[in-house]
Amino acid sequence: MSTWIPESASNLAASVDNITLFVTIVSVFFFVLISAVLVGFAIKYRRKSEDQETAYITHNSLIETIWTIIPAILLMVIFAWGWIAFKELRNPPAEAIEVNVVAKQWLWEFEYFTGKKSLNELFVQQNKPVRLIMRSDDVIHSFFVPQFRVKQDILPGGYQQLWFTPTKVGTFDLLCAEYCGSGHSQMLAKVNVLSPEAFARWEKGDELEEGAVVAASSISPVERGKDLYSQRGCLACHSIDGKEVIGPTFKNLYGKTEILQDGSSVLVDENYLRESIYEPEAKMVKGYPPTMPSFKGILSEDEVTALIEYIKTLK
Amino acid sequence: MSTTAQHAESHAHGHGLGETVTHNAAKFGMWLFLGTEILLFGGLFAAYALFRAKYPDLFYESHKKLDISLGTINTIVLIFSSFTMAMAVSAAQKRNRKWLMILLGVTFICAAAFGVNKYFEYSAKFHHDIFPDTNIFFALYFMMTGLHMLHVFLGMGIILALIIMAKQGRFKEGNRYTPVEVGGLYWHLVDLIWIYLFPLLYLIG
Amino acid sequence: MANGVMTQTQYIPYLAQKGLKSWILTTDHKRIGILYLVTISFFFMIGGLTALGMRYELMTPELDFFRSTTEYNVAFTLHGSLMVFFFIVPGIAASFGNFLLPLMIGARDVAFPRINLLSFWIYLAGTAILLFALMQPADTGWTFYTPYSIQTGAKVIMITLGVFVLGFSSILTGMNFIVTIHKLRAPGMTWSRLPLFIWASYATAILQLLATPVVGITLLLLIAERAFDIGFFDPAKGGDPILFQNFFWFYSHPAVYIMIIPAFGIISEIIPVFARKPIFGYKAIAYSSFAIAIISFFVWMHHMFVSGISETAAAIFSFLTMLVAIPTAIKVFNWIATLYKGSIEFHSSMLYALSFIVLFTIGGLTGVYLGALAIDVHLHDTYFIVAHMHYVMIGGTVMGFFGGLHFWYQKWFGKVFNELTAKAAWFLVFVGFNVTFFPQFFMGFQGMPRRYATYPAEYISYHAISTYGSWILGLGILIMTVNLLLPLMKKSNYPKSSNPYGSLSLEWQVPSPPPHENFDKIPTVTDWTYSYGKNRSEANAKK
Amino acid sequence: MSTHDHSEEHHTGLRVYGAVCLTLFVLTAVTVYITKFDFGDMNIVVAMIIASIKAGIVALYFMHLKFEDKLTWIYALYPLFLLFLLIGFTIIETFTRVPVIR
Ligand code: HEA
Ligand code: HEA
Ligand code: HEC
Ligand code: CUA
Ligand SMILES: [Cu+2]
Repeated sequence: MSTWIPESASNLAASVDNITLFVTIVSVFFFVLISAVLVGFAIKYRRKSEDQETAYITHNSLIETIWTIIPAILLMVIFAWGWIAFKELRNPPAEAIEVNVVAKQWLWEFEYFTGKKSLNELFVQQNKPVRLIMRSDDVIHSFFVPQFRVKQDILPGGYQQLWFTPTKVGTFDLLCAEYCGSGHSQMLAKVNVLSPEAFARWEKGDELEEGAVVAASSISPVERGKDLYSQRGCLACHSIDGKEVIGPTFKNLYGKTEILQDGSSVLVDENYLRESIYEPEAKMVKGYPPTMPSFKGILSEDEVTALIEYIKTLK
Repeated sequence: MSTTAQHAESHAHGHGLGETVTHNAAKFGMWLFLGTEILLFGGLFAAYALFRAKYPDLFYESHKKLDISLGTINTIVLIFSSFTMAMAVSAAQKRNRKWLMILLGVTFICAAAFGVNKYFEYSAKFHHDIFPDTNIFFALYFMMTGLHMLHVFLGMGIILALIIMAKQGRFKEGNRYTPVEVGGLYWHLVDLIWIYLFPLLYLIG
Repeated sequence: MANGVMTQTQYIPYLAQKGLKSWILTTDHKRIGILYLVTISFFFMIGGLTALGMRYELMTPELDFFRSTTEYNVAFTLHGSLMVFFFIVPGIAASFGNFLLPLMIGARDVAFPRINLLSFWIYLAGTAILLFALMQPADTGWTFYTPYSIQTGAKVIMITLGVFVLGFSSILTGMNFIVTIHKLRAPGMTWSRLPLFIWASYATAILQLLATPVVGITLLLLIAERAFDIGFFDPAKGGDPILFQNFFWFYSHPAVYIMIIPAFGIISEIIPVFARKPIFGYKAIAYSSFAIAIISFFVWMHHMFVSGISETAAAIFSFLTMLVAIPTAIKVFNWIATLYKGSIEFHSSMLYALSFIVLFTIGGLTGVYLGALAIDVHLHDTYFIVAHMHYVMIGGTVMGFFGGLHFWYQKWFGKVFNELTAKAAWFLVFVGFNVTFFPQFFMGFQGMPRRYATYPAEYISYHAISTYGSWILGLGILIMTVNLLLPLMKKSNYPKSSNPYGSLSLEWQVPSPPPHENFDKIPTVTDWTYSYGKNRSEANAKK
Repeated sequence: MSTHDHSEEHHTGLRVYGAVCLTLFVLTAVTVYITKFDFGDMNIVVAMIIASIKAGIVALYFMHLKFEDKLTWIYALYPLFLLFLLIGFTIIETFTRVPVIR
């Protein structure tokens, strides 16, 4: 039933879906009842003549009591059920594996207990409960994976937690669900649910080097740069078609002369691009805020090269 | 069906309301408005409650920087002004124009004294580099007393208008002292809110 | 209730006086009602056009209509703030409320006509500030959530100030109405005879009076936060962003009932007239408005279930949210029961009223999804919310508003519109509305977050349908608007009768448009407002 | 309807108002004085009780609430109820939050 609810890929989805189904049944029942009676009355009692007889009925305590009590009972059931399922969502099991999450305008950083880090991509193991410990560096963001039926706002100045057990191998969208500024709709990331074997390999750092799922060697640097551009969240701040987003556009960037904050100018070449990615604050472009995070330790030299190759193609 | 005319009052000025109705309506309207004032300050009281519960030590340490004697004097001044205002309403009821003006005048002076006092308090704070962004306590202090001060100013305007109206002889016969009573209600509220602000800000034991 | 048309010795309609001054300095509640009607309709149009722009943008996943995501964000901020603060909150309460309240209770004006004019001016001042703020529009969303609203480079202070000023207008109107209803009812207009629109206005007035000051102080604190850095809502300074949300929703939840209860009132007036039946369960409808007005103060945290509030608080507020659905359910059932054994005429206003019942039920039932904790976790801040709120606000309030416009049209203006065109417009509005917003429920279930200028491509078909729907809806509204404006410009289209639908309530017992002083003599009410068909049934009983 | 004999008008005079004023002065002195003693958590409670007594006196006598009808009472008390609600629920919410253990 894909138009109706997204596929369920966590242990929590079933209980949320059950109560959703119940509420849907109740709602459809009442909606159909109300519409049918309304349309029925409208047809049956439509005015056929000006002096049509009407009944003088002002109230009926019995029926009024009935239609107060029945919805009241149903609503209490919905409340209780919703709460029970909510308790489950709120209380992680003790054995859950912890992952630190940092949300900032407009990207996601993940840090695993092994010390590994990844950006805009979360790696979790199938059927192993994870507990995310989340903080925000700036404004409120919200961690949302529709297929897991989980969502939690992340407030600055403290930690929020969220847990789930992924049940299906695959890649799922992670969306920022709390409005956080101009990059809000691009604050997307992926959740990669790996089978235990693949996860072990990823942990060891074999094959899946530095978090990349795509095997690096098989594609050209430009294509790889293009992937990185969207995976690493550059697209949140840099357009490739000349539009101003948060940072300067990449279109026609390579080879042009950039005016810096201190008034000096610099030619955009490979070295400048590399420096801009690793140390954005070193040379600030005039007229932009210092919002770009440093990608040192996140992007490997290879990846930066790929990005630069990609940027060079954008004319 | 039957449509009889409304009784004697309908001829009167305005849109045909008797003065009693107007008087009661105005008073009732003012009470409703006072309710909104309570909730306007309510946000600040709620913030106060929350932050005080969160940071008791900060509140205790910061409040020491407030001048209790100035606060006490202001409390006394404001209570006294409430008293003279109540007396003024009573004078208006008795159509005693002279006393009405005197009492309103005293109320006004008290209000002004309160303002002057507050001015010294604020400037002393600024002098010691205490501003609304110093910490949450002082943010609350400035927001609460500042909003209250705004109400004092508004109240002073109302009292001044009442004095002028009294001078013009507007509160002579009938129920026409309504403005005095309604203005008085407003002024008492200003006092009432201060009664809470004083211990909350100055007297944190 | 006075059945016969009242004799008006010197009938001078309230519209007779001409000239700008006679409008902007008027203390006549009917004219003030018109002033509100015109301004809120204007803002509805502007807000609607912004929405059309947003929908156009969302037709494809990429950015194509707006130049940047920020522009889109500004657009929905503007759309939300205009629609909520400038159109729907003052909306029916201020326009129809002002016009009808004294007429319906048999008074010459509201209790404080000059304060009434003052509220309108304050409203205008608020709109002026807003228009000024448009030069540097904010991009915070209509909810102004901190700390984003503190940190954004956009100028938030101006728009906040505009909304703050508007609040006073709301407060004064609420105060005025409560006093009027208490003190100025005509002799014999007892509480149990009062038209339900008046009951609804009273319940709304309570909310306006007592909820608005809290948003007032909240916005003031936000301004102070930006201007003086006071740090109440800023975690970096020991503040609490959730406190802002608490304050904001303490007002804004009751505000959604400020929006809907007057529409309930209109529906309760239209249905009995066109069904020629007494309203079913009068007392239940009247009291349930009050129940809603009271309970709605206790449910605000249901907007914050995933914002990091405690589980205890979430449970309490989910429970209370369920409670508020009960009085609403009562009303829906009562309206339908009123149709039973009636004689139903499908006047355009009745069509709006009937579609109100259907659409509001959808909106309300989806509200129950959101009130249930576990479901809200999945649906919060998705298009499901967008669909829910438009179903209650357009399917509910706007349908009620349009119904009221068609029902009291000749009372306001002394003209009649083309009924056939009105029905055609209704059809387009009804269809267009559903096509626009029904797909959004599915989109929300699928996980499409709200406030997204661009979106993952998988949602494209829902978005495209929704955009086409908005065009149908816009066309319907356009036709309706033209249909209602045309008669005003002509020197014809006068109504044949001053009480064409055979209504029993007081405002229809005076000529249309009403005379300047409303009533020659203040009437004495002797019967219930809704005793439709009573005489006949009494006669039948005797037989 | 004559304008003078209706029940709303109460000629409360100098004696009552004077007594009220003095009581308020005394209570002010008391609140300031008792800050010298430490009742622990009860400090704020005691201070608020005294403030409420003072506020009550102001409302009842200066503002004539004592002589007002039920309706005015309702609208004087309902905002207070809402205020408690706002404060109460906000506090409950904040202090039932479970800290995230890292
Ligand atoms: C006119 C405005 C209006 C009205 C009347 C309502 C009515 C209701 N709303 Fe809605 N709501 C909004 C406007 C409105 N809402 C807006 C604007 C938002 C979004 C704000 C934002 O974030 O921007 C919102 C958001 C919103 C949320 C927050 C969602 C989120 O952000 O996560 C919730 C959660 O509980 C909610 C619940 C409800 C409920 C339970 C009702 C109830 O009152 C509905 C009661 C009615 C019925 C239930 C139907 C009739 C009853 C029957 C037919 C009986 C049978 C029924 C049963 C047995 C179930 N609403
Ligand atoms: C009263 C309240 C109200 C009303 C009436 C509307 C009306 C409409 N709304 Fe809006 N809406 C809100 C209140 C309202 N909205 C709020 C509070 C938000 C949340 C904002 C936020 O997140 O901060 C929101 C958000 C919102 C969104 C989500 C934005 C996002 O989250 O990214 C969308 C998207 O589809 C939308 C669409 C529409 C549409 C198509 C209409 C249509 O019904 C509009 C119909 C009107 C017209 C079409 C104009 C009149 C017609 C003419 C002038 C004729 C000319 C037209 C033609 C020839 C076609 N609205
Ligand atoms: C949070 C927003 C943001 C993100 C994400 C971001 N940038 Fe930037 N970037 C900026 C801003 C703002 C500037 C301009 C100020 C400066 O020079 O630091 C900038 C400048 C640059 C420049 C210099 C441009 C010029 O005109 O000289 C390059 C190159 C660059 N970024 C590359 C990247 C790459 C590659 C990524 C992704 C791996 C990325 N950025 C991600 C915000 C961002
Ligand atoms: Cu981060 Cu939206
Ligand atoms: Cu709500």
